[in-house]
Order: sequence, then C-alpha cells, then structure tokens
Amino acid sequence: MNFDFDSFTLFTGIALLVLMIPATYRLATGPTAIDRIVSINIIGTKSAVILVIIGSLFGRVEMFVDFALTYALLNFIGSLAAARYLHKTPPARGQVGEDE
Amino acid sequence: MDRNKTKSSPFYSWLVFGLLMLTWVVFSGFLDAFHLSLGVISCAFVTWISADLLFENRSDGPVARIKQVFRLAGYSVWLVYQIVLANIHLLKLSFIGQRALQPQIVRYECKLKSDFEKFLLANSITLTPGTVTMKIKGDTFYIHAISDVAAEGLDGEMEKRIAKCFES
Amino acid sequence: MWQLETVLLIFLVVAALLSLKVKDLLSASMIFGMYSFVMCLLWAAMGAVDVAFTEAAVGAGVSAVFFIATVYNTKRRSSD
Amino acid sequence: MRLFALIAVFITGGLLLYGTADFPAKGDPHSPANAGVPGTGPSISQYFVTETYNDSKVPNMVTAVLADYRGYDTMFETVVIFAAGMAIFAILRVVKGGRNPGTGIHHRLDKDSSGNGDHYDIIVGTTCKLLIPVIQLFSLYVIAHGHYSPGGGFQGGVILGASFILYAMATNLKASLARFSEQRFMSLACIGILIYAGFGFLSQFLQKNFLEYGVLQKVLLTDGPEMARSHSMLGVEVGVAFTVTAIMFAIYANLSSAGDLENGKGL
Amino acid sequence: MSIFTIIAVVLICVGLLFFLGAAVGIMRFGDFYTRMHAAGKGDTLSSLLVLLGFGVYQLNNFQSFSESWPVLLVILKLIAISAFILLTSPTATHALMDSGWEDGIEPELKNDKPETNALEEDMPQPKQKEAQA
Repeated sequence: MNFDFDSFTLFTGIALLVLMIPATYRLATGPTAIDRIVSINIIGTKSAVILVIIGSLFGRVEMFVDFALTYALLNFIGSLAAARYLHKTPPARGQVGEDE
Repeated sequence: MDRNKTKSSPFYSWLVFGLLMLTWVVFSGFLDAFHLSLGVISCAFVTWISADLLFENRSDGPVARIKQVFRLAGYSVWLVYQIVLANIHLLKLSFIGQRALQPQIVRYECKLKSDFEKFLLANSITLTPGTVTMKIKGDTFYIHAISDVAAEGLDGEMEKRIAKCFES
Repeated sequence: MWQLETVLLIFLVVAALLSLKVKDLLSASMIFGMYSFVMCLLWAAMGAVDVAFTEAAVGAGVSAVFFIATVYNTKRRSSD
Repeated sequence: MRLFALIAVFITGGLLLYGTADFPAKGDPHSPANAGVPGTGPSISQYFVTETYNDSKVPNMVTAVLADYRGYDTMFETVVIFAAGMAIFAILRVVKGGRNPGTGIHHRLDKDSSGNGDHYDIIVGTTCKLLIPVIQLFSLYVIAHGHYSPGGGFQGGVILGASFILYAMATNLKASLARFSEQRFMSLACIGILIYAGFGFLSQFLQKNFLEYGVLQKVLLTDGPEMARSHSMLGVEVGVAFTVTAIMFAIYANLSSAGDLENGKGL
Repeated sequence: MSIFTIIAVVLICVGLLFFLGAAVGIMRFGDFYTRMHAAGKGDTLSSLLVLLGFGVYQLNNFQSFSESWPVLLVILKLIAISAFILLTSPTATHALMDSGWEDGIEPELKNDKPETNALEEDMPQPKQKEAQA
C-alpha cells in the first residue's frame, strides 16, 4: 500500500484551516466583543498546530517548532489583556461592543 | 509576589537553576562548551530576575518535593483520562444532544489551603466534562455546569486526589 | 503547498475586510490579531522563516496588548 | 467620499496586481536577483549563499546579512525603535508637578477595578508565575541561537518584553515597576544602542572600517577573523535585544497608565 | 508504511475529529457561557493529539541516541507545546468567563431547578449599566 504522508499532512492543514471557519464566523458576527476574543484564542491555538504542519511539509520540523512554541507561550497574553480590559471598564451592553 | 516576603533559601535557588538548565538543554540541543556556557549565563540571569515566582511555598524539604512530583505525575495521568472523557462528552453534545443542555451555576466549597492547590483544582474542573470554573472568591468556587449530570459529578473526588498529592 | 497558500490568502482578505468593517475598536484590534496570525502562517508557508518569527512574536505578544491599552485610554467606538 | 476612497483603492490594487505580472516566479534561479546580470560577475544572492559560511562561520544567512553585511541598516533600525519609545515617552509621560493627577481619563475608568481581584490573584497569577520564567528563558534561547535557527535580537527582545508585560498584567503596574523600574529600562535602552555602536567604534579604533568585525579577533581572543565576526554578531544581537526589551516595556507602561507611572494601575 | 506512521495517522485523525466537535460547538451553541465550554475543552486535547501525532511520525527517523538526538529534541519540544497549551487554555477560559460576567452578559439558566439557580444570588452580580456621559 502506497501511503504518502506529505499529502496527508497537507490535507490535515487544509482541514484545520477549514475548521477555522466557525471561529471566523464568530469573529465576524459577534454578538459581543468577548465572543471575538474567544475565537481569537482558538485561532491562535490552531495557528500553532498549522505551523508544525507547515514545518513537516518542508521537512524542517525542528525549525518551525520554535514558532509554535512562541505561539503557545504568547497567545495567552492577548486574551488576558482583553479580559483585563473588560474587567476594568464598565459594562458595555447596549452602548458599544455590538455592531449595528 | 514581592521579594522580601519569601525568604530565599539556597536549595530553592539551585532547584530553579537546575530546572531552567534542563529546559535550556531541551530548547537548545547543543551540548558543546560554548552553548552550555551561554545556557549557564541565561539560566543565572533568569534565576536572578524571577526565581521568586516559582515555588510559592518554600518550607518543604527535598524529600517531600520528590514525593509530590511522583504523586502529581499519577494525578496527571488520571487528569488526561478525564480530559478524554470531556472531549467525547463535548462531541456528543455538539452533534446530537443540544436540546439536553441544562446550564446552571453551582457553588462549590473547597477546603484546600494553598493557592497552587486551588489553581490545580480550578483548572482540573475546567478540563473535566461539563464544568467550567467561573469565579473564585476565597474558598468558594462558582462553577458553570452544562447539565445535571455534570453538576452532580462535582462530588469532591478531585479535591481528595489533589489534597492527597500535597499531604506530607 | 499552493492549496494551503490559497486558503490562507482567502482568510487574509476576509480578516482585513472584517477589521475594517466593525466599529467596536476592541473587536477590530482582535480581528487584526487574526490578520497577523494568518500573515505569519503565510510567511512561513513561503519559507521566509525569520520574517514569520518576527510576525509571530510581535503579533501574538505585544501588538494586541498595545492596541488594547490604547483603546483603554481613549474611547471604544469608532466614529466612522 | 467613501466611494472615492473605494475607487482609489481598487485602482491602486489593480495597478499593483498588474505590476506583479512582470515579476519572476518565486524561487526562479534565472531571475536577475538570483543569477546576476550577465557580464557583471555573480549576483549578491549567490555571494551570500556560497560565501557566508566561509566568511563568518554562521549557518543562518539571514542573521549574517542583518548583523554583519548590512550592519548599518540594523543599527539604525534599532535607533528607530529607540526613537519610537522616546516619542511615546515624550507625548504621554506625566512628570511630577505637571498635569494634575486624578483628572486623566484612566482614573475615570479605573474607579471600579478594586473588587473581584481574587480570581486574578489565584488562577491567572499562578499560571503567569509558572509561565514567566519559561518565556524569559525561551527568549534568551532565541537571542543566543540566532546563528543557527531563525530568531535573533529583535524577536528575542520582543518575547522578553512580553514576559514583563505579562507580569504587569498578572499583578499590577506598580509591582512590575518594582522589578524593572523606569530608570532601569530607560538606561537599558540606551545601553543596548551603545553596545551596538561600541562594536562599530571598537573596530574603527583598530584601524578598520566601522562595524567590520573581523579585526576584533585581537580583543575577543578568537582563532581567526571568522569566529570574531560570529561572536561579534552575538554581541550585537544582545545589544538589539536590550533596546527592544526596554522599549517594549516602556511603551506598554506609558500607554496603559496614560503616562502616569506613579499612580496608574496599568491594564 | 511503518508502525509509527500508522499511529501518527490515527492520532491526527482523532485530533481532527475533536477539532470538528469544538468547531461545531462554537458555531451552534446559543449562549456565550456554553460556547466557552466548547472553546475551553475542545482545543486542548485535539491540539495535543495532533502535535503528538507529528511527534510520533518523527520517530521514523530515529536510529540511535547518539545520532538521532535532534529527533528526540523535536519530540520533547512538541510535548512542551502541548503542556503549555494545557496550562494556558483553561486559564484563558477562566479569565474570559469572569470578564464576560463582569461585562454583564446574562447566562441562559435552566428555570425548572430552583435549588441550583438560587445559588446564583450568592454570586457577585454583574455591574449595573452606567449611563455614560
């Protein structure tokens, strides 16, 4: 049986990108700002995985794994900053945060 | 959090340095003298600026620490099993069982003392099926549960396991 | 590889348009974070590893924080 | 007005796309940039690909190009970042006795941030405590291994600055300024540029050109000018990292507290 | 096709299945708090499985400890990435849920169980809307 792992890897990457679509839908429609923050968190985690996949396609996983590590470590900072923002400002319902 | 509160003991500084050195070797992968000396400089720098962030409770001796490490390893195996259960539960919910959602907020009192144990309990609750820790005020956890079954699952077994890891 | 790059380019255009569309500046900065993620993936897929690393560090680490800190000290809603 | 903007964007975009039609294909070995113009010797890309390792014993060409062949460029990029930090400082910073404290917009927003701090102290605080040393060590790894793998001073400096920002968000601005005070980060930013320029002036002092590191073998005690260039690149990267770290944290501190570092709580 | 490749393919496929579950949950759940369940749990195990799958595939290049030290290193780094995702993802979930409550998003609660919903009165209430000038 002839199995091409590289094609499988490419398929996996495209499948992960397609699975980003629900998160992008949440990012587009909201309804609140915090839904968007959640979807950004998800997209960041997926990006780390996709970077490893791209590394595997190039055959240089040992190089790309550093980027994935960067994402895994730093993705938290953006979410935390947004959470701190919402924690510190008065509730925004009905005034801002929701689109027309 | 502030420097003067935790009394710095040489054992813990060396422990932090050793752990960071191990991490450096995993990151770097070069074992020649030049890179190892760079690693020693980097680890000494990180130990200097933020050694007090690791190991909140510095009263335990080395033997107690080693015991805790082994118990935590056993606990994490159980936790991974719970995470698998949680994902299967989520898969079921998102495809078939959406009408069975019964969201509710449950209060849970815990008896754990230190911050690290509370942190471990809260994160474990988040990772197990159907429950997410929303808020902690003192010893009270407010937990958002997704169904009745999940809410009844909070019977304190996890807390017992965590307490067992840290008893001396 | 070209399939992956095509999908990434579509995501890039969608993210850029979305971040212009929303009026809430906090949401706009979050969507700009997605733009930066996709940009990093695209650089990586093209083989420009150093640029991709810079984009990863700046996009994930500090740029979102700077945007949010700026929004925190001004007002949250864009006027146009 | 929006319609005109849209039309202008479409026309410009169309022209740019039309322009790309004349580009050589990606990675084309026969394009002028890669193969060189006939009759003028090898192109600069060929020179970098074949000679970088012989010149400086650095496997990662990008670092060699940035820190050695185009050292001026990188040095003044660092100065640009420094200038950006200084601009933010000059615009936002509230010096004591200047603007009346307590009237800035951040005080209005900050008034209800006291309650419910428990959550952040336990869960987020513990996670940040576990993460921050690892992030710092990773950033130092990125700086130190700029020769072998992608990375270098700028990326590592940004990650290191992000770790201080994370500490400031996990606790508050005052606690992080107790560790990394304003005086300290401002002087660190200057020291970084001085390290970079110092390597340049040192090589000029030893009867060579500015930033020509090969002559530094007498100072660095290495065998041969190649290793001197390699080690000088590492030193230069450390300088860049100092400046970038300090400026990233300075920008965060000034932005999040609206320049009032003494009283502002940060994000 | 070696045994490591088979294990890798199986792990990656299972990971993709869990990613699919999380994505469908984010799309279909009606309430912010239930969506957080999908986001907080779904991404941890699935990314862990996919990363471990690629780690197992790297074992194909493994010959001996002295020669294949970089391969082991890649696997250790992949495990480190999984550990950091496992650490930060629930924390981000807590922080965002707490912020959502403070921001005044009303949870959809089940109404026919008064004994559990009564506990809600103990909760710190969402801050009232403030009329901004």
